[in-house]
Amino acid sequence: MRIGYYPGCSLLGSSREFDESTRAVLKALDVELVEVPDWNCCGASSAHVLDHELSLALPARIMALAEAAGLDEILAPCAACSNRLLTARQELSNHPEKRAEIETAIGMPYAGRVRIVNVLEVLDRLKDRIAEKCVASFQHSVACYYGCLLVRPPRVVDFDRPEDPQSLDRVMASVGANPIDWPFKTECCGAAFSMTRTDIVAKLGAKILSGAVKRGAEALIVACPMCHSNLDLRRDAINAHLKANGGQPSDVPVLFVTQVIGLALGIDPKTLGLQRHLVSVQLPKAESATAGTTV
Amino acid sequence: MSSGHHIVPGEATLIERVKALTGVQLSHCYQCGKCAAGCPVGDQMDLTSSQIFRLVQLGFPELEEKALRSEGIWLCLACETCSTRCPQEIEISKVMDALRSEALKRGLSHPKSRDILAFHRAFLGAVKLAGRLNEVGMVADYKRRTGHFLKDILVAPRMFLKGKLGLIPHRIKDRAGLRAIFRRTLSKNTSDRG
Amino acid sequence: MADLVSQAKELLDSGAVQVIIGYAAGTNGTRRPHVARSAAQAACLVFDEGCVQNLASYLVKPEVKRFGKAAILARTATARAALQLMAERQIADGSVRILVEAGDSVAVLDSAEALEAHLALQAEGISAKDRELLERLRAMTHAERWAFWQKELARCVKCYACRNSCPMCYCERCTMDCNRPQWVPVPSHAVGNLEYHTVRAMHLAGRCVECGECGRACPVGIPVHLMTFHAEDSVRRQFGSEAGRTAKLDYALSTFKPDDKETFIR
Amino acid sequence: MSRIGIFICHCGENISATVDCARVAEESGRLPGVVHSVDYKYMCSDPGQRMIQEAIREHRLDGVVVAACSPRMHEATFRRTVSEAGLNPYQCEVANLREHCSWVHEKGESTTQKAIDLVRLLVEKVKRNKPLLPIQVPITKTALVVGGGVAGIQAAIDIANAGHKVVLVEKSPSIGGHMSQLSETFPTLDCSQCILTPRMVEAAQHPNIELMTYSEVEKVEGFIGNFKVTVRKKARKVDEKLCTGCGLCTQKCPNKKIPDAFNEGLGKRGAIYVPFPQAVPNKPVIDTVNCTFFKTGKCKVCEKVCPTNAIRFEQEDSHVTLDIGAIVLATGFQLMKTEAFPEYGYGQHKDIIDGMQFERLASASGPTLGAIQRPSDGKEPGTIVFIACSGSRDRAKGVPYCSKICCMYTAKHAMLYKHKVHGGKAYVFYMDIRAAGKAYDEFTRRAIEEDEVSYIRGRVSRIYEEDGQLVVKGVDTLLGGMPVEIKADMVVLATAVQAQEDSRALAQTLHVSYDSYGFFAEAHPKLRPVETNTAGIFLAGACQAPRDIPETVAQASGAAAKVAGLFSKDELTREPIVAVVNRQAPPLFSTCVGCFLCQSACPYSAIESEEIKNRAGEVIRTVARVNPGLCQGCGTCVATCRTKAIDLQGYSNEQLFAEVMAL
Amino acid sequence: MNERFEPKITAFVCNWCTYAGADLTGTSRIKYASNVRIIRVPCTGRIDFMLILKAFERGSDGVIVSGCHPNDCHYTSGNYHARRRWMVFKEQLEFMGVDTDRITFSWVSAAEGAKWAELVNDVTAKIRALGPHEAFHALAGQGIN
Repeated sequence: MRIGYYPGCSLLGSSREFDESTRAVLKALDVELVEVPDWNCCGASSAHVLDHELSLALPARIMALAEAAGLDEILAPCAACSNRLLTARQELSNHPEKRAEIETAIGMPYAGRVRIVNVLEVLDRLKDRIAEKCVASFQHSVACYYGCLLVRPPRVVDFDRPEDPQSLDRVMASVGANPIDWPFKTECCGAAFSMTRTDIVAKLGAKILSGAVKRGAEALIVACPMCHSNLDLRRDAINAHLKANGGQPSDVPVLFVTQVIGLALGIDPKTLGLQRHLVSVQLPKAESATAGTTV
Repeated sequence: MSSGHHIVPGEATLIERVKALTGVQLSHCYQCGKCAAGCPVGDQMDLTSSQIFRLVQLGFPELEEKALRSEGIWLCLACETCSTRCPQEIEISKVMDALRSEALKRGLSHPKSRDILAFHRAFLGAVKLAGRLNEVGMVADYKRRTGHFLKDILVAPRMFLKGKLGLIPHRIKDRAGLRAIFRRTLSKNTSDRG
Repeated sequence: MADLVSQAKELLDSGAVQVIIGYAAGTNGTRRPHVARSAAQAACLVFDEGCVQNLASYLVKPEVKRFGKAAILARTATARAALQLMAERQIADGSVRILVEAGDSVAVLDSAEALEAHLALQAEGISAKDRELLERLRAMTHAERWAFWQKELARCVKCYACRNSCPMCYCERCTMDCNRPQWVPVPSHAVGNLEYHTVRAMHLAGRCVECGECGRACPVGIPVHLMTFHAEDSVRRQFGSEAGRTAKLDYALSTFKPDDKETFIR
Repeated sequence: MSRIGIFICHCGENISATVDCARVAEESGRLPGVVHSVDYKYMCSDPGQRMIQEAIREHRLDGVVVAACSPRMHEATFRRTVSEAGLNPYQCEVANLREHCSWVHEKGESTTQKAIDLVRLLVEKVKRNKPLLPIQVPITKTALVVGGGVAGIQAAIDIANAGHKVVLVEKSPSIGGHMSQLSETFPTLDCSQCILTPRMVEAAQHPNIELMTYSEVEKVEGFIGNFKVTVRKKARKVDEKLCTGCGLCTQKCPNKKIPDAFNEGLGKRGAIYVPFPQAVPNKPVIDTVNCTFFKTGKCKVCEKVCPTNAIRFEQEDSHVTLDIGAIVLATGFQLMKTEAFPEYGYGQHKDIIDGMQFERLASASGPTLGAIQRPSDGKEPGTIVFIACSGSRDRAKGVPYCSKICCMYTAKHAMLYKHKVHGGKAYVFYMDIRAAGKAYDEFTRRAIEEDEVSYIRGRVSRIYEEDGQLVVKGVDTLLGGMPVEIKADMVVLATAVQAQEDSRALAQTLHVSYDSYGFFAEAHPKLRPVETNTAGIFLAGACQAPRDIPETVAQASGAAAKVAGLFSKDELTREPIVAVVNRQAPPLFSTCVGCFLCQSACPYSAIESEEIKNRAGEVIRTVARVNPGLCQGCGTCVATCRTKAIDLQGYSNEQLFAEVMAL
Repeated sequence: MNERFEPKITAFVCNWCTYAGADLTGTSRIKYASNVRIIRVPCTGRIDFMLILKAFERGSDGVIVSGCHPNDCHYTSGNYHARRRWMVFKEQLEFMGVDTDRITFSWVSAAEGAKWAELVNDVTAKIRALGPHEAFHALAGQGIN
């Protein structure tokens, strides 16, 4: 299996472990990743705030490059990226006249052929292969946290169901984990406000974190760099908020879905970049895992 | 140049302009408030989405201005919770985007939006420069723009140790082409300022 | 076509059919219709380029029906006619074997389904010459077309050869013969001729299988087939349906779409 | 040679002011076949009409043209006039000299000339008019009522009381419908069972009503006054005649774990069961899907305990064909399921229920005997939230319309809760309070003012479970869209009223039209609200649109009145303006060639095929035949027919041709 | 002396919409050209295209065919069938060189009394401008070949 790959900026920086683990896992599952040549930033959470056209043009360039490289499918692990790419893709296919404009803007042809897939879709496809290659089942209670951008807006992303999605839970179950039933799977974590309104991020993060811990989660599993940095990098702020509001600070780690799969496939933690988390990844012994599951 | 985006203020009411920009018809909003009810930052907003829409619906200039001056439009996280649940299928975050750019055009954006704007401009600035986002550069720029020099002073070093902060910006080859894209799209009156 | 005769004999001997409607050699290289009811009569059957006549009109003639199950040598138009006749309940599905060219033998199609499948692969049948003629006429001004047809129709003697040669004109009592009221005057007459040919075209709109038999049959050489071709084409263009493509009744003029063209109505 | 009489009316001065009536009369008098031509001040007056009748007798007229006002005004009048004089009414035509001539043109030659022309056209037409007899269609005076809810029961009783036979078909084992599930009814809070049960019994015991419960309409053929309806009687697996309804079998059935549909899944029932204690008929049915015997071949406890040996495991579905004159559709509605609400947990939370489930909780005969207990743990909810417009006025959920009854029953629910749970807190999220109806608004105000139910204007965005409670994230738009979060023990969704699952299928079986939501369409939104576009089929209740009980009952009586009206005569008389396929002498028999292109053109599927046989009974030819009962006389088939084999009485080819040739 | 040409207009109208609409024109006393002669049919679906040809043969210079607006047909779909027939008939006449400007198809509802007057006036003016339908009338004159 051969598939286009668009890591996106944060996978080069703050979330490089997502990149590392994705590459490692897909390699282990015999999937060849072809990086989109000379790819650019998709504009993520900023472009659309300031300029609509730009928020179309940046993704368009990426997809145009992929088409030129003969790719018909791009894996964009970053939920923010895949969401922006999908949004642009849909608007351009619905409005041919816009497509022409954008083609001139990016100075290259864009046919709108290439499909965008997120990491869960790919893993879901591979779950049989994962099951057979699984060497160390991940027996822990996990809170699958999807965030906003994977499942919303449904009319654009058309992936899983908008409330209480299931795909990540399925993937986790396939490696022996015990996904808990909890209500904040798609609650927003504050996304782009990580830098500007840390207070808000702390508040929202606190709700999500405590919600998961309360229901016995030993780890939060994410598939989005923004979710990860808000729940991992911003943990101090979150814990501070929890303390201030009579909640329990927590050191429950946040893992990327690919890291968990990696562990299950027996890839060593370093390759998966587990050491890069600010909240160190320590999990209770597997057998005690089931104990923690009862809500 | 881009369609729809260059409507001279005063030429049409805000509700008409929103329609032109996004294709969304705000008259469809019947003020059930479901958007505000589910909004993760609803309790932080000076004006919630449904109130903002109400202000726009009536088409009175002073009310439109009130909406554009609100902090609410800047607090919207574009998390799409509202549009996913809206019984009238209104694409709310699209409208918020439109209102923000209108606020910028008319120089009405809320003072508190300064940091947020600074962030977005720093972000795009960095992208315009290198083609990809270099977080360190971006953050530095953001600090310059906002003066929050001490912010994240605690997180940054740890991130660096964890190898999460690449100091050398990632440059793409066709930077000229990319700048061209910015030139051709970005509306003069928004992020080129400041 | 080597195997034709043996295949024909086989069909007759096996009792699969009682009569084969086909072609035989006529005088000086022409081909004439030939009805074979025995292996012996089948011996002189031919099926080649010369066999252009649409024999489908024989399928509905009582005197032919009397013989029993029939097989018929068919070009595309003939096959379309057979299918349209089934749609209009004039012949029953399965009651007729359609023999179509297949290499140097004939394939035997014995069901509407098989016929539909076969026709799906056949292009629509107007000859280049006729197409060119049509285009020329359409390019004319009203006045020119009026003049053209007036000149042509002035020769019409109302012999009804066009009507009788048409496989889709199977009514026992044609409107033309209807006298209460006498819609169209019996004698050849300027208005009458225009009316007759308009009626014929309108009655074939959505039903014409484009064989052009009427044109060939006209003793005074009026291109009468162009009128029905145009009518059929008008239906094809405006409603997307075509005569003789399915055995299900799909007659453009006895159905409608709420969003049919409305622009010409004020 | 015809003998036509012409009568020119001045209409006071309305016509004569611009038309020279005398000259019209004089010139028309010279037309071939015209033997009498006069003008007069008021043709529609008694003397005017008498003048026509005398002329008919005196001049032995065989055709009459009255030139007066629009035929749409007085055609009927003058046709009656001529028929009283012994002429066939359809031998009279009316030329429109007023609306189409004198009123719209100036006085002058051209106007008079036009009048003369109009008369001439109709003279030529009337010469070809044929005497026509009104079509008499016999009526089978038995009505079919489909659906045994309050609408069907009411319609059946009213028709039966008018002295006509009624067959009442209900698909479930008992009549009663949704109303029998309700606890109390707004705005009076009287017990639903108490007012409905007597009606159910009345229907069951009425000599003119035949109950067919546990049965479904499968096929409908024919037309007004003459329907043939096939009904499938589903096998009860119980002999209704022998069964005394003692209930022993239902008590002894070992399998009592089956969710009870009547109690909306909140209670359990056995595999052999009577839906509810007051069921009519009070005879059990075996639910073969869950019955141990039908699953494993063992058990048969019911058979053993039955004192009258009424159990019939081998019983099969049976079909009955009925001759029916009129049909009343009263198939009711269904509520949107809580599964349809992702944001409220896809119906997975036990304590988020719909309105009908609350009715069962509040009902004295319900699973909790009227105690408000939440399904999950039977605790009495101290805080309860009601959400109006759940799925209604929600185009994202495919229901942009208002369900009409929710505002009222939600207020009722909140009241019932407050009355039963003292000190309990009740919140109602609403968008608007729609309480238009007698004593309705007072009722909702009472909920707010006296029972202190907290009404919050705003929708609820999300409900999730936390610490055994339900967190309801709503908003108060009256407080400027301020988010409101309520920790509730139970939530009741007033889910949308929708058309029955199978309404479209049923509509197609009956050839009645339906709207885009599957509700049956009335013939006219204002003036014909209980009729359908299909003659002889009527509507009652929520199968047409969301309705409350009073409206439903009123409409049911309305439909019944229509049926009674139809049944008041032995035959129904229709204008003979219908199409006919001609007949000819053998061997032709008809000029119809049986191509049936006309069939798909007919808007009323009135064209059938008819086989013409010879003495030996062999089919000589198959031709079209127009069913005069169904044909409405549009003539589309006539213009489609190539051989002119079909013609339209009253507007025949000969008549129209003659008119045109007289131009 | 040149007298103004008064065209002969024949109108085939359905009983339920246009005929009633024309009645309304009358009751509203709206004046219009007296050139039109109305032939009443139950539905536009009933109108045989031959009637239109015959009207021309009988010296009409213009023909109006009018019925119920789509969805308003008293017989639910007669007008839809008529509309299709007209689409083909019009194209056929054009192919034969007949001047189809002389046929006007329209929808006039029972409420559109004013529209009816307007329609008749427009058509009358238009046909007056076109002049007598010589081409066709000439044929009628020719008699038997």
